[in-house]
Amino acid sequence: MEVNIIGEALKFMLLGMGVVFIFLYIMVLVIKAQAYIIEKYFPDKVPAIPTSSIKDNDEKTRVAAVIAAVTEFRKNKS
Amino acid sequence: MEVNIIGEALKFMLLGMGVVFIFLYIMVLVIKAQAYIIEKYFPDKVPAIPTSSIKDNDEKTRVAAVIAAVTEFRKNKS
Amino acid sequence: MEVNIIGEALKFMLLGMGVVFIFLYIMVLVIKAQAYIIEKYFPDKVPAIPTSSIKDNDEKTRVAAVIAAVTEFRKNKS
Amino acid sequence: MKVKQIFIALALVFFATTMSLQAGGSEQGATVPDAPTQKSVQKPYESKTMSELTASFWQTTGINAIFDLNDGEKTSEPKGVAYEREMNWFESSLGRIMMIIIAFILFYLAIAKNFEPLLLIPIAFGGILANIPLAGIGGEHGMLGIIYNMGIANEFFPLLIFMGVGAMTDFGPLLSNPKTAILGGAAQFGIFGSLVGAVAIGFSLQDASAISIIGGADGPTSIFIANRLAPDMLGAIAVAAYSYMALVPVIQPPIMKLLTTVEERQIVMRKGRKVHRLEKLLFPILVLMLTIMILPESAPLIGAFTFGNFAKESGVVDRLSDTMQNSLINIVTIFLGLAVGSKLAADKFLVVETMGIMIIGLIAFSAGTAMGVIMAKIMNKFSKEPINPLIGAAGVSAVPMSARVVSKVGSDAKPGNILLMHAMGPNVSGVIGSAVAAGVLLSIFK
Amino acid sequence: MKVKQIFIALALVFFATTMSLQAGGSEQGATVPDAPTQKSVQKPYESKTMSELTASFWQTTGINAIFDLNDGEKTSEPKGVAYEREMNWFESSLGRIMMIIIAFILFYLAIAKNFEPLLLIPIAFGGILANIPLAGIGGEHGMLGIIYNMGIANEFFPLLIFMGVGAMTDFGPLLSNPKTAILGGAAQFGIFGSLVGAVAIGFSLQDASAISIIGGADGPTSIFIANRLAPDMLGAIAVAAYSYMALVPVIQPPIMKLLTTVEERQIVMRKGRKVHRLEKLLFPILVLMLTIMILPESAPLIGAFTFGNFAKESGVVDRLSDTMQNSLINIVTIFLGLAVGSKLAADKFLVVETMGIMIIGLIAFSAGTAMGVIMAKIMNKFSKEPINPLIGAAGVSAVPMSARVVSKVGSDAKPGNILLMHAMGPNVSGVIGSAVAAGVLLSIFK
Amino acid sequence: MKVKQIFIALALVFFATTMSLQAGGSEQGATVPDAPTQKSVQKPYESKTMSELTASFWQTTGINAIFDLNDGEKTSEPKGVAYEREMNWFESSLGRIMMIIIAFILFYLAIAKNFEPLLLIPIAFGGILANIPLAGIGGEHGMLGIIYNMGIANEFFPLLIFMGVGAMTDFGPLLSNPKTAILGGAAQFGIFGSLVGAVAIGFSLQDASAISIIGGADGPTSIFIANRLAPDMLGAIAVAAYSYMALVPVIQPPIMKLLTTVEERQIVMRKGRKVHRLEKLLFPILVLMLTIMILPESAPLIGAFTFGNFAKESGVVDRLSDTMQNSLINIVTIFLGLAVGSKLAADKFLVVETMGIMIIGLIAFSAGTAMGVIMAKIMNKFSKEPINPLIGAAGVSAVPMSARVVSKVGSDAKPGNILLMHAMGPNVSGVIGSAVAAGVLLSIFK
Ligand code: NA
Ligand code: NA
Ligand code: NA
Repeated sequence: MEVNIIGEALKFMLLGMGVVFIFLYIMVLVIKAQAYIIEKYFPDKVPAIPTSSIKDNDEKTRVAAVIAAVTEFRKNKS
Repeated sequence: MEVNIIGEALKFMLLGMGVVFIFLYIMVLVIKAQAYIIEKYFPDKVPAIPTSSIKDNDEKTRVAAVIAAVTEFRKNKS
Repeated sequence: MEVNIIGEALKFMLLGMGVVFIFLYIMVLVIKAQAYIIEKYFPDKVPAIPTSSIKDNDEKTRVAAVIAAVTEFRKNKS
Repeated sequence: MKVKQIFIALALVFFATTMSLQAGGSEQGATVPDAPTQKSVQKPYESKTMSELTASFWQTTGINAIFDLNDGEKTSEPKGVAYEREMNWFESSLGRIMMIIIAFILFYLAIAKNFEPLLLIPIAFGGILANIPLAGIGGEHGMLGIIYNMGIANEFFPLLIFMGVGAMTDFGPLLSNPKTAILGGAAQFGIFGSLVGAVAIGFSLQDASAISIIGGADGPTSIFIANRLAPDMLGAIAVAAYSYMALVPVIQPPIMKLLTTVEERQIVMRKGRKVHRLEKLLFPILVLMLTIMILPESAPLIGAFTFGNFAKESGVVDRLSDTMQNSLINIVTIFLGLAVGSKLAADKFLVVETMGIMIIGLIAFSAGTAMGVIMAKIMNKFSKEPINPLIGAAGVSAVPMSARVVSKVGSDAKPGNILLMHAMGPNVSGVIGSAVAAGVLLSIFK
Repeated sequence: MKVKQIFIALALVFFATTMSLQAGGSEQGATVPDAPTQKSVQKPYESKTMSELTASFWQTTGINAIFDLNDGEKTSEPKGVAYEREMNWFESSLGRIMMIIIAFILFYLAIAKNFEPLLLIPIAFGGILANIPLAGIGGEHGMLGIIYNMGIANEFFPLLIFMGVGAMTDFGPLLSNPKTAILGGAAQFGIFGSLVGAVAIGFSLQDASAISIIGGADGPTSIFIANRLAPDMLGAIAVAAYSYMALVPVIQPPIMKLLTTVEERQIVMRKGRKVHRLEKLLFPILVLMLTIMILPESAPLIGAFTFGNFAKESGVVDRLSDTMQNSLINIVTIFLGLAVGSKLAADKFLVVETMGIMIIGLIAFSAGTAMGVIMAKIMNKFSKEPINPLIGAAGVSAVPMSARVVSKVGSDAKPGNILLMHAMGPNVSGVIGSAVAAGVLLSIFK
Repeated sequence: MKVKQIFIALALVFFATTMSLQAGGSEQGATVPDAPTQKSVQKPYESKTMSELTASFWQTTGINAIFDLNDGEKTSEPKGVAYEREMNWFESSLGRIMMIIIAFILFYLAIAKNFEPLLLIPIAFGGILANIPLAGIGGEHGMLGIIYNMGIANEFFPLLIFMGVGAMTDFGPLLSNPKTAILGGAAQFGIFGSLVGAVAIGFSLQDASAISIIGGADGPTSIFIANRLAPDMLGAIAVAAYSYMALVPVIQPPIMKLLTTVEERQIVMRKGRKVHRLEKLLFPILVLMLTIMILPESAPLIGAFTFGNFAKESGVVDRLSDTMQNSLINIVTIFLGLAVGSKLAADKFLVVETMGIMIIGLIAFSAGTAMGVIMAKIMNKFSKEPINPLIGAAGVSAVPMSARVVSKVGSDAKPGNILLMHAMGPNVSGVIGSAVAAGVLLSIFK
């Protein structure tokens, strides 16, 4: 009986590792296909995703601007 | 029967638009009355709302101060 | 009967204030003991608490740095 | 290394102590007589050959579930298994694929066209999740079902959204020019006009009322009312409301242009009077008092809305007001969107009623826009101060999109003519107007 | 425009497919035999004339509800309709108006006087919402009832608040001058003294214990204990506790001045010793261990409190500690305030007991303040280092108001004499003292 | 002072009105016939002498509870009192102390060694709270029990964590070098290898499957699966998973060094190709579609994960994505940690199975690491581009610790050789791989 249950576990392993590898392998193929298609039809130029994130983040942007300004200011001083 | 149900719907419209207009019209009157009273009894001077919001927001205030400072600094530089 | 219930309440007071004082008194002793032990075995040098908080807080740190910089800048100007 | 030593020592102590001490105690602990068995009963696992195992795995793949038309899969219901029914072949296969494609279109509109992404992205993603075969994500124990029961079934999330929107709303423009509030009333014709339309095409009076609230152009209000009057159609109503709110920049401009002349669109409005801080502070309380007196049925909606606004205007609880405007409303928006999306399951969305709801919703939006513009034209005739009829369109609410659309159409007609602040008055009064209209409908069916 | 085309195409495909495919499937889908009917049953709507409709609308207005004294409206109960009872005429009319006026007074105190606005504004707004006729906002399915069941009925929100307060608390001043902890004990006389008072005026021992915890000057502790010992009085107890905490700047100074001479108030205290970082890290753990050994009944409160403090002092989970101190505690504060406010419904608040609770609460605060000051005077006599008796008043807790009040009274007596840090010791030990006292009361009635 | 006058006037009006008006009303209000009694029944309190009172207080102290071995204390169960059982003497005394010591060790690891403090501190603190005698904090009405029922028992919190992790994950490195995804598959051998081990030492197939998921090195996945397959062991499994994730810097390096030569560890990898923004946007959708087709059982996990990632990559809902990454995930982390900690109660953790779970978990981690490295060695043999075998170890997931460990071991072998980005590919694909493996296990026992 105990040999049997270990046999089952080994079968689970076969099935599980198989599915995991198949899934990830198809995923690799899909990534490559996607990269190929995108490179072909949307070469180089930045895609149509609007940068509306900036609207939400003006606080961050301002802080960044301030930091940049101060950095510059420090550089100029030294 | 179907004519009847449309009749009901038309009555609902009458009641609904009526209540909406009455509500908003009273609201307009109340806004005007309030504005009149406040202008009369609290003319110009800032009301008694404490600016304790500043306590909660010293972060913002500080950032604002920094931005102001840097702006000034940039102006002076150019 | 009413005298009795007040008697109970007074007993509660005795027990309650007693436990509160005992608890806080032991706490005071423990604080003193801890202070003595820590002073003896970890004198002066900063304990082994990593400053990983800085990682989480780089925003704050940056703002602080900016403020420091601007403060300095103002001082130098005046 | 120190850590390892601690670890090994710990393990040894643990092992020794537990083994020796539990020996006596564990049999006592293991049995709980006269109580629900604590150990969940596990199905006995029967041995399978490798090919049986593979075949049974194949049964649980999505490809099989979609292509096997007679698998008798059940719908997912947040109320529990007792409410489930068997799907027909269309719902369990092609329907799912159609709905996933619809979700992709919503993604496209949200990302490429920037139409209400904060709502469309969670809704559409929830729609995909709800259409996954076998996973039951929309069911009572699935993620979407849990969220649905947490905040949609009891109308809690719409009210929290309303609270956050209240904390974000500035009533200054309305207070500065109060008579524009009337335009927010006229646009509610969208609700009641489409109600007549809905009964005309065969909906019951109560269902028609629930559907027509889409004309209020206000997501939380729609969910709140649908939940009360026609919970079965909540999904389609919410999706229609949010979709049309997202499509405001597409739906409104043609109607606005049709009903106005170029000259009218070029009218420049005067700047309103300055508003005292105390007026802003008292206004939410006044609106709430009016609601209490005239229409308590609207009090949950207007109560949440004015609470948020009062918290903001009080100036002394900025911690709370900031939380309402940020982390709280963001969390609720994520949850609300996903849960509404769960109603995009093919078995719930692809029913004949949905088409009716989508059509009535579009009519409601258009009628509201039109009546707002017409009322503004009338007011312009009789008012001393010039009123640009375009701002009537903002009365449908859909805050702040429709005000932005008004401003855009206005500055297209006359560059530099910024109508945004003038349109905000009808816009926010449209929110109040919708809530009032909602209260009337609720009171009728009470 | 592309969007429109997509939209139209989509609608057509949708229409065609759904119509044709659902034809067969829908009748199967429509019936769910042997299961709760999915379609909620709608009341048949009877045709009404326009004047009947208007009359029936009038029945649902708030004006009618308030002026019609015999409308037999029911109370709203978060536990469900089975717990509702009919209101008397006072509760359903004049009582509501009185409570709304009380809410306005609380707004005034919060905004103009800046008394605890973070608590009073949500509580008072919740109070208004709970007194709206017909809307049932405080009931099981109303917004306030939902929140109440989510976090007050199970004591969850008070514990989360305690966690956040723990994460905000700096035990440095206490560790620096540990003997001031005794003052936080003396002030708990407010609890036990008022207990005697409460039984004297007729409350049962258990009710009196629940009421007297107001003397702990700690909102979460009060809610926690009231919920365990006298849930019916939770509303009045919580409102009393928070109101008096807000009124600390009004209540405490006269008592402090009465019991001290000008010379005593001018005493300058020495700066405490420097505290090692490790002490702050270990302190919450030590307090928790003491609690486990002496008084496990206090462990939920002190556990939550020390968890927050330990998270902060550990220095390695600032993400979590910041969240406890900000978004989490803010969200919970909003909810807790609203839910406590729901107990300001006239039918719950305007009962004879409330007056007793308010009076006992005031006595408790005063007695605690007085005993704290007296104990500080005694300690000052016997201590080598000078102790300003004012800091004893901070022992009631009400963190950090009472410490601020102490500092203000101190610097009034001698400008430049900043007692704030010295008062923080008794202040935070007062929190622990109240939790201990609460545990004793719970253990008595276990 | 004005406030006092208002206060006194208010009190008088209140007193007068309430007294006179309630006189008639209150008897009506006080009785609710035929309904659950609203007034909770209070036990009659019997008079006690002072020494009886002290003695009965002593019964409620923790010292007594721990030293009195036969007090028949019950366990705390979030499912309710029906599931409670009496503790044996070990569980109610020495066991508690052992668990508190274990919590201290976890604190030490978190604070001094900085091992996963965000998880270990809440878990360990929850562990202390769960071991407090008499307080029942882990029970249905205790703080930990409430949290447990809110989000662990229904798998909601793990999914929210996954959503937040998705919003934090950058799939760029994986997209840039896709074939490294295979390494994230090989490391799942840790799961299936330890499954065989677990059945070998006597666990049932279903229990063994639940335990072996620890090898996925992913906390939320472990909780999700344990809850489905073996809820009784959830506590030990979650604690083991998080502990070993924390111990990754201790467990992995020796195995990595054992299986690789110095030359292999010094291999420099080429920089991957640049990734188009659109690829990142579409990737989460593609993964979700694959999951739907192949393995719907994994859809809840992968759905939540890809939703977070898609929200981030869409770039139009930064409000929501920021909330997922900050306030939402922080709140859930606090709650999840505390609730998992509640399973560190001595009566649940100190059972014989726990030792087995800890051992199997360690084997799983080691086997996964080893197989990842071996697979990377094989790929290095056959690949044109050089592959440093160390990056295989990151395939176990434990994001981002194991990638950091890889980078550290790599730069130890060759200073300046930064493998972090190359290790992130296997690392994130390991998360997907674990979710897929989890789905396979679920589908087997469906
Ligand atoms: Na509207
Ligand atoms: Na106190
Ligand atoms: Na993994």
